[in-house]
Amino acid sequence: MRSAKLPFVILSILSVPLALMYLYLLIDTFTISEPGSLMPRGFTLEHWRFLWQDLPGRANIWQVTLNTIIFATITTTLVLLLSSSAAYALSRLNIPGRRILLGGAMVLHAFPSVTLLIAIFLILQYVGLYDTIAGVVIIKASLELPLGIWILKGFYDTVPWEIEMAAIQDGASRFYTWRKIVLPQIKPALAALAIFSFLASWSEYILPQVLAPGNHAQVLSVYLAGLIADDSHFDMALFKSVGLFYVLPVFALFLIFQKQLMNMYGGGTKG
Amino acid sequence: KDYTISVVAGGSSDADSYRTEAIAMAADILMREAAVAGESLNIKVEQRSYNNWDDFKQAVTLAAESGKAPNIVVTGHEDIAAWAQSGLIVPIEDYISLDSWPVNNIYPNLLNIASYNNRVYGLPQDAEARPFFAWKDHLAKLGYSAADIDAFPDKIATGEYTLYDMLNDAKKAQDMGLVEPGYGFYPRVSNGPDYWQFYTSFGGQLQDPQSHRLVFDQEAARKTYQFFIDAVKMGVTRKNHIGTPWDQWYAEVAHGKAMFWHGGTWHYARYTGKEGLTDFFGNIQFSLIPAGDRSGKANTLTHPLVYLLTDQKNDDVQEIAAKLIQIASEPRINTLHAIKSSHLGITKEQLNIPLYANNRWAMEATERLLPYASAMPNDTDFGNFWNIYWKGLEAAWTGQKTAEQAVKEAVTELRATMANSVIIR
Amino acid sequence: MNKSTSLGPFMLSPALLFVTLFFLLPVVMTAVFSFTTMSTATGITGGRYQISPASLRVLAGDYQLPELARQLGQQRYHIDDSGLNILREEQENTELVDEIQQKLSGQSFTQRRDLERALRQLNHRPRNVRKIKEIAEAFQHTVGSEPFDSADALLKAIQDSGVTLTESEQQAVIKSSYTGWHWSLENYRRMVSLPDTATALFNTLIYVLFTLMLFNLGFALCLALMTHYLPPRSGAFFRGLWLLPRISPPVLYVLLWKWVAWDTGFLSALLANFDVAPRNWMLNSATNAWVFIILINGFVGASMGMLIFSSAIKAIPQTQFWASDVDGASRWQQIRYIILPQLRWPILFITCYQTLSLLASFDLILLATDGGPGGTTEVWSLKAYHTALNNYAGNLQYGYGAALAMVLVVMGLVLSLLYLRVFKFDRLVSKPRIEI
Amino acid sequence: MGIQIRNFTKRFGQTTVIDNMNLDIESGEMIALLGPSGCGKSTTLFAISGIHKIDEGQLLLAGEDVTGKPPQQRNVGVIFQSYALYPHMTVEENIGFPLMIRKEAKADIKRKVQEMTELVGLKGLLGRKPAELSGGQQQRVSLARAMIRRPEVLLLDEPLANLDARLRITMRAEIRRIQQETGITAVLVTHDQVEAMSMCDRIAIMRDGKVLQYDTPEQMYQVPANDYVAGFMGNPPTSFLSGHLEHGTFRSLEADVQLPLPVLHSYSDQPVRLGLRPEHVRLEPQSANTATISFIENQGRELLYDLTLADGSVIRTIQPVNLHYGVGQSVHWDIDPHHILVFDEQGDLIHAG
Amino acid sequence: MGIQIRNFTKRFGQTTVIDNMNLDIESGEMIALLGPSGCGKSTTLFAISGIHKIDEGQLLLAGEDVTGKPPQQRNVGVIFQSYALYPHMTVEENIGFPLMIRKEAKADIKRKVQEMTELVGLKGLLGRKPAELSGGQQQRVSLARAMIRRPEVLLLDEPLANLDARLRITMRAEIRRIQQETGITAVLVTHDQVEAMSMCDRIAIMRDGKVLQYDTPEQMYQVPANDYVAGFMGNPPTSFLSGHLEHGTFRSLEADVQLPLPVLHSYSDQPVRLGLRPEHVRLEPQSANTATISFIENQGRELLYDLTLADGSVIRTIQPVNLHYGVGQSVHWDIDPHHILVFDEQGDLIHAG
Ligand SMILES: Nc1ncnc2c1ncn2[C@@H]1O[C@H](COP(=O)(O)OP(=O)(O)OP(=O)(O)O)[C@@H](O)[C@H]1O
Ligand SMILES: Nc1ncnc2c1ncn2[C@@H]1O[C@H](COP(=O)(O)OP(=O)(O)OP(=O)(O)O)[C@@H](O)[C@H]1O
Ligand SMILES: [Mg+2]
Ligand SMILES: [Mg+2]
Repeated sequence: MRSAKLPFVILSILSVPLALMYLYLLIDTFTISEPGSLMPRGFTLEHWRFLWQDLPGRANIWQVTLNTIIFATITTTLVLLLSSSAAYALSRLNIPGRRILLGGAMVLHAFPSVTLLIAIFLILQYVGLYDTIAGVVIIKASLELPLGIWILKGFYDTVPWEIEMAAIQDGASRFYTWRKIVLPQIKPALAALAIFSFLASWSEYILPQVLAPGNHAQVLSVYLAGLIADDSHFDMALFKSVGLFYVLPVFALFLIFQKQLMNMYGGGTKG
Repeated sequence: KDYTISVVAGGSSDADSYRTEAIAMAADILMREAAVAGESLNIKVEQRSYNNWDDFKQAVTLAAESGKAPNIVVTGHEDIAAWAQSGLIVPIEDYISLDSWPVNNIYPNLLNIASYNNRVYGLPQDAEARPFFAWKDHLAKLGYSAADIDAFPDKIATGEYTLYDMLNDAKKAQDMGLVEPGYGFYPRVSNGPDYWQFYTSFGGQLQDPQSHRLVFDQEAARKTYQFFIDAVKMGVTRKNHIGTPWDQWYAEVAHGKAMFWHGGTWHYARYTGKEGLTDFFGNIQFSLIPAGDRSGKANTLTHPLVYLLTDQKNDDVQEIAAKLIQIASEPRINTLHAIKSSHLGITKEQLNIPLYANNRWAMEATERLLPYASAMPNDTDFGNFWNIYWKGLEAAWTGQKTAEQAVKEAVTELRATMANSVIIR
Repeated sequence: MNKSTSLGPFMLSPALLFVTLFFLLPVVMTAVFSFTTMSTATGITGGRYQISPASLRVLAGDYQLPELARQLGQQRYHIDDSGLNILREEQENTELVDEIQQKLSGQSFTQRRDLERALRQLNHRPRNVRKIKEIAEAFQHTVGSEPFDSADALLKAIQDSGVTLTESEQQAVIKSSYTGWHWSLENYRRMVSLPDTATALFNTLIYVLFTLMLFNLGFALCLALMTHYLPPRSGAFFRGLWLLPRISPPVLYVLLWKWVAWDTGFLSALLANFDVAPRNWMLNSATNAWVFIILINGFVGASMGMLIFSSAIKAIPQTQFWASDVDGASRWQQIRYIILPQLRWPILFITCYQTLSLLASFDLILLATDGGPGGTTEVWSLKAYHTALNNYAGNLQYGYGAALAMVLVVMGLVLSLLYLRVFKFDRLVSKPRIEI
Repeated sequence: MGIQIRNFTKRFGQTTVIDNMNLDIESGEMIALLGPSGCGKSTTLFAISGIHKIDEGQLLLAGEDVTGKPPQQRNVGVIFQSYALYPHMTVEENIGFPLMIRKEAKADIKRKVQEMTELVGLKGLLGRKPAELSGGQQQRVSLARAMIRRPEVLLLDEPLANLDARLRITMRAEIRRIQQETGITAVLVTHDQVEAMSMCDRIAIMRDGKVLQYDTPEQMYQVPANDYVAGFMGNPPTSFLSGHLEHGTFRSLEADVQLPLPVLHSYSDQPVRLGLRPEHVRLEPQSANTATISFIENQGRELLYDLTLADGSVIRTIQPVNLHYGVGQSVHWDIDPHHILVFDEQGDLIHAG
Repeated sequence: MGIQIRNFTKRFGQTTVIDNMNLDIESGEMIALLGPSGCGKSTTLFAISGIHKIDEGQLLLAGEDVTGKPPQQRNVGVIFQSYALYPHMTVEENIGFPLMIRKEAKADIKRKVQEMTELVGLKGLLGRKPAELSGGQQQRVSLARAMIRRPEVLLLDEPLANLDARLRITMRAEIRRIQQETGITAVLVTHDQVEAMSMCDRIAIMRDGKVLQYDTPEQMYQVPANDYVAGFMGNPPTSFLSGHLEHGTFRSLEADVQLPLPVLHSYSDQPVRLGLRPEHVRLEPQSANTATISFIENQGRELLYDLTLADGSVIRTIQPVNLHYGVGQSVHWDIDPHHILVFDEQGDLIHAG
C-alpha cells in the first residue's frame, strides 16, 4: 500500500475551517469568552446547567431527548418497513409499470415538503393525526421513502437470483423467501439506511414544529429553536451548549456505526 | 360549572410570563366572585407561550382550522384583520361592555388599534413605543451642553432636530473617533415595524382616515429610501447592517459603541439586565424618532399585543374567556406585566399604581412617547404592503437600487398585487 | 402469495398508500390551492358573507354599484313597533320592553354601541351583555357588518333592512361580501407580472448549479476519494467531521458561519492582524454572499455524496486496485480510469437527487442571508417561503404560496423526468429471472 | 419419476433459446445435458424446475402434465452452479430449510438433517455458515439440502464446476452413489464430458438449443453422431484430419498422410474428416506417416505429444512416460483402422470402426 | 530475470502466513506453487508483485533488491485468481490499459492489442465488456492484459481454475508456449497437480506457509519427499495403505494384504504407509491379494475402479475399458515392488522403487 500522506495533508487543510468552527463551538460552551474573541478564557460549566436543572419555562431536557429518540426510532422503523418491501417489489417482482414506479419514487423527492405543509396539514387533520407524534412520524417517513427505496433497490439487485430460486424450489413462497432469505442478505444496507434515517429524523425541525405544535411531545430541535427567539434574554453560550448536546449523540452514533453507514451503496447498474 | 380556558401567547419570553398568568389570576378572581355570588364556577387555565412568531401564528391558524383553537390568543394587533375576516376570532365587544371597568380606562387609541371594521375585537395586552436613543457621553463630546442634552427630546419632538441633523452629528462623531465607522447611526438589525417610523418621519401616511384604505406615499417612501442610502454614503451606517446578530448589537449599543440608534421600550430591560448597563439614564438619552425633514414630524410607533377571543362556537365559553380578559386588564394586574417586561401600561390608572409610578422608565417613556404613538393599520393586505415596502428599503440600503428605482418597483408590485385596496400617491 | 403479480402490488401497497396520501394528495391539493385566493383571512375550509368596508369597496369599485354600497354601508338602529313586537314575541322581559317603548321610542342610533349604551341606562336592563346585544339587534334596520353563514341569510337580512336588490345586484353583493376564497388565476398572473420572478429564477439556477457542481458532486467526490486512500481510522475521522454540518441543527450551523464571517467574527479578527479592516464578509457584496451561501449549503450537501461515493468506492473489488497497481497506474490514473468510471451510477444518482433537494431547500439561506443583501440571494423556494408562509402581518397567502410551490414542483418534475431519460434510469429495471 | 419434455420452446424476447426440444428421461435414470456455454442447458433445467415459464410445449413428470404448476408444487430438488446456499444460515439451517418450510416437527428435522449430513459427510460442520466452508463442503451442503425432502427429481446445474480435481472425483462418485441408492431421477448439467460420462446413464449433447445426440456414454464415445459430438467426447480431445477417401484409403496430400480404411472401399474421391483419438494414435517406427513433435505435456503418468504434420495441422497422441522423445524430433505414427472415426463434409458420421 | 525470495515472512496480525520462505527461480523458468487452499500461494505472489509488504526477508529481481519498491516500479504482470478485469472497460480497453497508463501512442496500443488478442484467441470480442464474456474468455483477457507490456516476470494465480477441460488443455499449452517463446520468468499458482506438472519446469509444493519440496515434476512424481506430496501428485490420486514392514515384506493384517518389498529387507516391524498409484495397480488373477470392486467410474478411454479391502480401506486402479468387471465383483490385485512408495510414520519417504 502506498503512503496516505498527500491526501491526509490536503484533507487536513480543507477541513481547517470546519474543524475551527466546531472547535470554537466546543470551547465557547465551556468558557466565558466574549463573542468574537480568539483566546478562550475562564472555564465554566454554567452553560451546561440545562443538563441538571430545567430552564425556566422549558421542558426537561431528558424528557425532550427521550421524545426525540422515540420519534427518530419509530420513523426509522417505518422507513425500513415501507422501503424494504416496496424496493423488493420494484427490484424483483414482475409487476407492470415497475419502471414508472421507480422513476416516480425519484420524482417524489422533487416535491418541496415545506410548501406542501398546508395541504399535508389538512390531510392529517382529516385523518385525525394532526398534533400527534404519529402524524409527524408518518409524514417524515414518507419524505424519506424515495431515498430508502432507491438505496434498497440497488442492494436487492445484487442479491444472487440463485438463492431466491433455491428457496422457491425448496417450497417457500415468494413472500416467505423475501422475508427469510432475501432480507437477511441486505442487512448491511438496512443498517445503513436505518442510521441515515435516524440522522435525518433527529434533525427534523419543521415537521414537528408545525404538525405537532402541542407541548406534550417536544423534540430537541424544537427545544433548541425555542432558545433563540427570545431576543432580550438570548443566551448564546447556552444555545451553543444545547446545540452541541443535540449534535453529540448522533455524531457518536456515526463514529460507532460508520462501517455500517458506509454500505449505502449497493450498486444498481452494470452499464 | 367547569370550564377549561386555554391561553396562548406569541413572541413571549420568560419576562412576559404575565401575559398568560394574568388570565390565570383573572380566573381566580372570577371564581371567587362567583363563589361570593353563590354560583359554582370552576375554571382551569392552560397557558402556553411561543418564542417564535412564525411558529406561533402557524400553530394558531392551523389549530383553528382543525377546530382546536385556544380560547384566548395573545398576539400582535395586526393579526386582527385576517383572523376576524376568516372568523377565527369574534369581537370582544359582543361579550363585555366597553363602558365597563377597566375597559373604559384603556387609552382610546390603544382600543382603536384593537378594532377592525368598527368593532372592538380584543383588549390591548400591553403597549410600548419605539424610541430613538443617543449615547449622552458622545453628545457631550460633540459639544452639547448638559442642558442641550436634556432638551434634546424636545428639540426632536418639535421637529427642530431632524434625521439629517442626526446623520451629520453621527458623521462628526465618527470623524472625531468617538465611534467607529458605521456606528454613527446604528439601526435595528432586522425588518420590523420600526422602519415605518421613518416613513412617517418623512410625512408618509399608512392609512387613509376616511376610506380606511392603505396608502403608499411615493414621495415619503423615496425620501425614506434615500435617507438610508445617504446614511450609507456618509459612512455612518453600514451597507450590510441588516443581518447583524442581535446579541452583538445589544452588547454594542448598551456600551456606547454606537452614537445613535433606535429600539423599543423593552430594550431598557435588556440594557440594564443582561448587558449590565447600570446607569441607563446617566448614559442614554431617548426621544421620539426625529422628523425626516422640515416637512415631516417626529413620531414613534406602538405595536401592542392584544388579547383576542377565538370562535369556539359556544357563547358561554366565549363569554367566560371575555370576562377573564376583562379582569386581566385591571391596572394592577397589567402593571405586573408592564414592569416585569419593560412594556408600557394600557390604562390611564396605571400611573397611580405604585409599582408603575415608581418605575422611572415606565413613567418617563409613557409620558414622552405614548401620546405620539401611532400604529400600523389592521388590514388584511398590510402584510403584503409591508413586504413590498421593506424589499424596496433593503434594496436601496444595500445599494442594489437607487431610491427612485426602488420606489418605482414597489409601485409596480403594489399595483400588481393589491390593485384596489391601496391608494398610491 | 406465490405469484409475483399478486405479491408485487401487495408489497408495494403500504409505501404506495403513504406516498399517495401524504405526498401525491398534498401535491394535488396544492395544485388546487394555487388556483384560489386562499389566505389566512379567507380561511381554508370555507367562508361567510359579511358586509365589510372592504367588500363595500369592491361593490363600489369592481361592480360599479357605489350607491348600493353606500346604502348597505349604513348602520341604523331605530326604536319602533316592529322591533318591540319582535321582542315581545320572543317573550323578553315585558317590563324591559315596556321601558324601552316608554323611554326610547322613536329614537335612532347610527352606532350599535350608542344604542347599547342607552339600553344600559334603563332600570330593567339585562345584566348580560349578550342579551343587550340581542335586544339591540331587534331594532336594527340595516344589514350591519355581522357575518352570515349563508348567502340566503345575507340576502334575507338585506331584504329585511328594506333594500331590494335586482338579480345582478344580488350576485354582486354575494360575491363581494364572501369572506372565503374563490377560484382565480390571479396568483399565476401576479407571478408572471412581477419583476423579481425572473431574478428569483436566475438565483435558483446559480444556487443549484454551483452548489451541486462544486460541492454536492465535486467536493463530495474529493472527500470520498481522499478518505479512501487514508487509513481506515483517519478516513472515518474526516468523514465524521464532514458529516457534522448535516447533523447539526441549521440554526446552530449557520451561527457558526456567522461566527466566521461577521465583522466581529473570526475572519475579521484574524485579518485584523494583516491590517484588513473588519467587515461583514458574508454580506459585504452580492458576490461574497453567494460565495458564503454556496459554501454553507455545500458543506452540508457534500456529506451525502461523500457517503454514497465512499461506499461505492468500497464496493469496488480490491483486486482491481491491485491489478491497476501492477499495471503501473499512478494514484491519479487509478482514480481517473478505475474509480471514476465505476462511480458513474452513484454520480448520476446524486446529481439527480441533490438537484431536487437543492431546488426545494432554503432554510440555510434564510438563516444566513435571508436572501440579502437586497434580495440578491433570494432563491425561488425562499421567495415562496417569504411571500407565502412568512408574513409579519399574519395574513398568510396560501393560494399564492401554493402557486409558487407548484412552480417548484413542476421544475422538479421536469428536471427529474429529464434526468430519468438522459441518464437512462429505465435500464436499471431488469427482467425478473423468476418468471412466476 | 420419469420426465418427458415435449416440443419445448423457450424464447427470451426475440431470440429463441430452446427450439422445439424433446427429451424422455426414465424414472431412476441419471442423464447429463452436455454442451458448450450458452447452449440452453440451464434454461432447460429452469423449465423443469418451474422457475421459468414454458413458451410452448409440455412438461410431464411421472406422466402428469405440470406445465402450469409453480416450483413449489413440483417435488424437484435443484443444485445450483453457485450452490445458492443461504449465507445467513448455518449448515444445519440450510439443510433443514425445505423441511422447515413444510413445517415439519423440529425433532424430525433435526434427525433428518443428521442423517443427511452423515450421508454427504458433513458431520461436525453443522454449526458453520457457508462462508466458513470450503467449496467442496458447500457443494455437499447444497446436495444435502436438495435431497433432504426426498425429491423425485434432482436437477444439478454444473454442481462440480468450482471444485478442484481431486474433490471433483470424490464428489462425482458420491452423487452418483446417492442417486442410485435413492432411485431419484436426475438431470446433470455440465460442460465437462468426463463428468457426464462418469456419472450418467445417458447423455444429451446440446448445441444452440437443440439436442444433437441422446445416448449412453459408451455409445456416444464409440459412435458419435457427428464430428461435433466426437470433439466433445474424449480427453484429451479428438484430433481431426481432413482429406479424401479413395477406394479404401484415406489420403491427405497436404499433410502427407495415408491411412488404409479397407471397410470403406466403396467410396471414391469422397472428401472426409477423420477423427483420431490420442489414445489410439501409436508411435510406430515402421509407419509411413511422419510428423514432428511440437509440444510435450507431462500429464503425470503419461505424456501428451502434439504431432505437427506436413501442412501444419496437429494431431495428438498420449503415451506412457517411459518413452523418451523430445520436442522437434521427427516420428512415425499410425492408427488402427477400426479406431478411426470418419465424418462426411457436413460432419455427420459415415463410419465408426 | 531471476527471482530470489530470501527468508520471506508474512504475517496478518497475529498469524504467520508465510514462515521464513526461500525460493530461487531462474531466469526464463516457469515454476508452480502447488498446495491446498490457504497455504499461502497467493500471498507469495502478492509479495513478488509488490502488492503486499514483506514483513521480513528480501526479494531480489534479477539480482536487484526490490523489497521496498511499489508494484508500479516492478515489471511484473499478474493474472489474478478472479481475473480482476475492469468491468467498465471493453476487452480492448482492458488489454490496452497497461499501455495506456504508459501513454503509448494510440496506434501502437491498437496494434499490440490486436496481436495479443490473436495470440490468446479473443478476436472478435474486442468490443465486449467483461460481464458479456464467458469465464474462459475473461481468463484470456486477463492473460492478455498481463502479457501485453512484455513483463519480465509473469505471476499467474490459478489462471485456469474456471475453464472447462478442453479449454484448459489448450490454454496450458498456450501459456507455456508464450512463456517459453518470450523467455519470461513465470510463477504459476495452482492446486491442480496436472496443471503444475504439465506446464512447469519446477514445482514448489507448499503447506501451511512452508515449502515442502521444490523439484522438477518427474522427480516429484517419482520421488515425492513425503506422503503429502505423493498424495498431491498423480491423477487419479495415489491410494495409501498402512501396515508393517517385516523383512522385505509389507503386511497389513486388517486389510489382508501382503506385498513383497525385497529391497527393504533390513527393516523389521517397521510401521509404514504405502503409496500405490492407480496406474500401477494391476488386476492379476494369480495374486493372493483380494478386493471387492465397490465403484466404477467411466473416464472415457479408461475405467477407474475402487477396490475395497477387507478392512474397508479403498485403493484404486485404472484400467482400459475393454475389461469387463462389475460392481461387487471380487478381484485379485497386485503391484510391482519398484512402483511402490514407502513412507514412515511421520510420512517421510523411505523408499521409492
Ligand atoms: N434472461 C435472459 N434474457 C435473454 N437471454 C437469455 C436470458 N437467460 C439466458 N439467455 C440466453 O439464453 C441462452 C441459453 O442460456 P443458458 O443459461 O441456458 O445457457 P447454458 O447452457 O446454461 O450456459 P452456461 O454453460 O454458460 O451456463 C444463452 O445464449 C443466453 O444468452
Ligand atoms: N488480509 C488477510 N488477513 C488475514 N489473513 C489473511 C489475509 N489474506 C490471507 N490470509 C490468510 O493467509 C493464508 C494464506 O492465504 P492465501 O490467499 O495466500 O492462500 P492461497 O494459498 O492463495 O489459497 P487459495 O488456493 O484458496 O487461493 C490463509 O489462511 C488466509 O486465511
Ligand atoms: Mg448455465
Ligand atoms: Mg489464492
